[in-house]
Amino acid sequence: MTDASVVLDGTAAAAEGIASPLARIYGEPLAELPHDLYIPPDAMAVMLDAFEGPLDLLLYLIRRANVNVLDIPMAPLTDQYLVYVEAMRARNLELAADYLVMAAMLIEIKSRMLLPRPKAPAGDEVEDPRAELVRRLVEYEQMKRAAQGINELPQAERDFEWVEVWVEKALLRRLPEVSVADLQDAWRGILRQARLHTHHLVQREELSVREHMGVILRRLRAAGGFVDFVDLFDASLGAPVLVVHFLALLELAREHLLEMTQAEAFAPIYLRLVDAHGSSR
Amino acid sequence: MPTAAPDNPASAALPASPEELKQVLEAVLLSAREPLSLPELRKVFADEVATDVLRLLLEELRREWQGRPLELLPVASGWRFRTRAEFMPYLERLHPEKPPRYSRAVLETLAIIAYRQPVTRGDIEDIRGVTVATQVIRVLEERGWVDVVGHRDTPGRPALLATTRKFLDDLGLRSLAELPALEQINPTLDLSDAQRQTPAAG
Amino acid sequence: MPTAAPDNPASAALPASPEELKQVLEAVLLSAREPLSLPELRKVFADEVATDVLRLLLEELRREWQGRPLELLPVASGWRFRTRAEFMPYLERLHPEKPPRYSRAVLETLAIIAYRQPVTRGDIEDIRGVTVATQVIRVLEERGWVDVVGHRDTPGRPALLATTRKFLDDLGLRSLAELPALEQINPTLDLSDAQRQTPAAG
Repeated sequence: MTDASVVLDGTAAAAEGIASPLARIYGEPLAELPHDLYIPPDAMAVMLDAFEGPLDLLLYLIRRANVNVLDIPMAPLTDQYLVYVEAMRARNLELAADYLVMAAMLIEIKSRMLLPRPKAPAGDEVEDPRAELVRRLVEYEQMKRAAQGINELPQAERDFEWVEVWVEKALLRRLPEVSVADLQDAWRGILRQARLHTHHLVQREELSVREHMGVILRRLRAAGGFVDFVDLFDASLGAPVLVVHFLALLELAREHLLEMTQAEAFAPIYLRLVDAHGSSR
Repeated sequence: MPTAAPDNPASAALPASPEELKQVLEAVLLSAREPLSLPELRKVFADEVATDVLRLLLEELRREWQGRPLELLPVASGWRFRTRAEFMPYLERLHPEKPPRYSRAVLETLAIIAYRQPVTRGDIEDIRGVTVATQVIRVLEERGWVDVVGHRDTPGRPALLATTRKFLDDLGLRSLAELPALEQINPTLDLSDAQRQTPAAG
Repeated sequence: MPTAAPDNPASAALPASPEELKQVLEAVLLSAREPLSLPELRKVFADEVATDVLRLLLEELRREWQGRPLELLPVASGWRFRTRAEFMPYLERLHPEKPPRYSRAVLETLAIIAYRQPVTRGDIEDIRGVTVATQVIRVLEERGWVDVVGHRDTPGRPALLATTRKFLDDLGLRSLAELPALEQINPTLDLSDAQRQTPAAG
């Protein structure tokens, strides 16, 4: 392929003021500039600014001319590229060094294409001077499209919101847990501090009695502070419970927490809360 | 732009049916970080739905969510969904916080009431050797572990405190007799053990 | 415990029926601040529900929410509810500030990191053919989509960048394998297609 046989578009020729035909595309002469080639000066500035770099610009030029990326016509491509770069410079766009580096690379490839190819040792393929450029263009284009693909995925905050319903922590009242061992530890602490080891040992039986003391007091309160002695005992609970219950009753009387009264012998015995009695005073 | 949703919020058509309006309300309320006021909710529909209609729809939505894991509530600054209380323990498992502990004063007071009941506050103070703050006893009463079972017939008629059925239930005891007998506690505690019981533990 | 709301997490009973299990899942997933993984969800049930059962229930829940304003979906770090895209225009009315829309530079950098990770800034510059502004990478780091996973053992020890789990979550992906497949680049494209690719469209 000769460079002259394929022209990317008419811009290069137009810029260089070359006479008709304006351009040839795959050998066909092009008499007029295609409509899409006229770019108003302001739009040109915006457009040049929109390129993401020299590879992006090159891809644009190649794709627009519909040429094979694997067989790039280097001369027209280089010429056009330089026209765009010159336009950028003319419009005082801040021209990244990257564009100039690419320009140098294009010119180098173009000149290598013009030189006779060095003879390759038998059987070896000579590498095309454009190979590296093509590899980069293809990879960049792939990534450019991948970026579009990613942008099309539904994206948090842009296309949807995560759901996070309000949780009112105060609704959960966390209460301390207490184990029997905690109570035992607490009691040990009391003992150590007060040095009451010998005085405050409580017997297992006594504890049952103390529980029943509470039961009887609650019962009396519920009944308005006054209860018939026999109503206090439920025979179905068995003798051991009845005994403990009775001991609790005696203990309450001894501690002056209740009074037992009997009007006469064999008359019903009544139990009365001392504080109920007190309050009636 | 290839997204399904229109780019411009202004282009969101007003939903036609009450069902669609409710769906939008649901989406907005479920994803809001803050309660949404009625004016804010009107904004969602470009002010084209009357406040009365919104209020009606919100009440309907609220009823529809009854029996479900969230509840829709009107609060001071607007409407918001909230996770129902009964699901809190499950949420809690995801981010367990250190369980709170009762102070040493509370634990010792509870131990004295448990082992020496019925006792007055004065009895507890005698045993502990320090004044017992009202707060300490209130904590135990509010927990439902301790209540007043009577009054001692002494000057001031002090209240007699005892442990309750709930106390036994919560500690997994059938009766007070199942509390560890105190005679099993070695009165001559060795030093290392005593140190473990220092106030730092309280 | 007689209270409606158990006092302590330990006392939350294991729900008996699949319906109750799903209610708990719903409550937990709707109120979670991030996607919940299967091990986390198992923790919610004190590890007493098998992973297979959970997976089944999650799929059921997902189906039950079809046609409603939210969707339940599995992403990289677990399961989470999100609003459906069609409701976004309404949500946007409440938040007039524009959601992030990224420049081509940011998107191309993101694509290169996503598809070629781990890469250095130099690698990205080689592929794009331009210098990559620090700002571009910072935008991605601040969004939590990209972070430094190491350093290449070459002069200057450049940072190696990779995408994060949040990147996958925010794009509704379970793994990098779910990213759109890279297109095979046709050597020649027809002109109409080429025009669609002009920078003016970007």
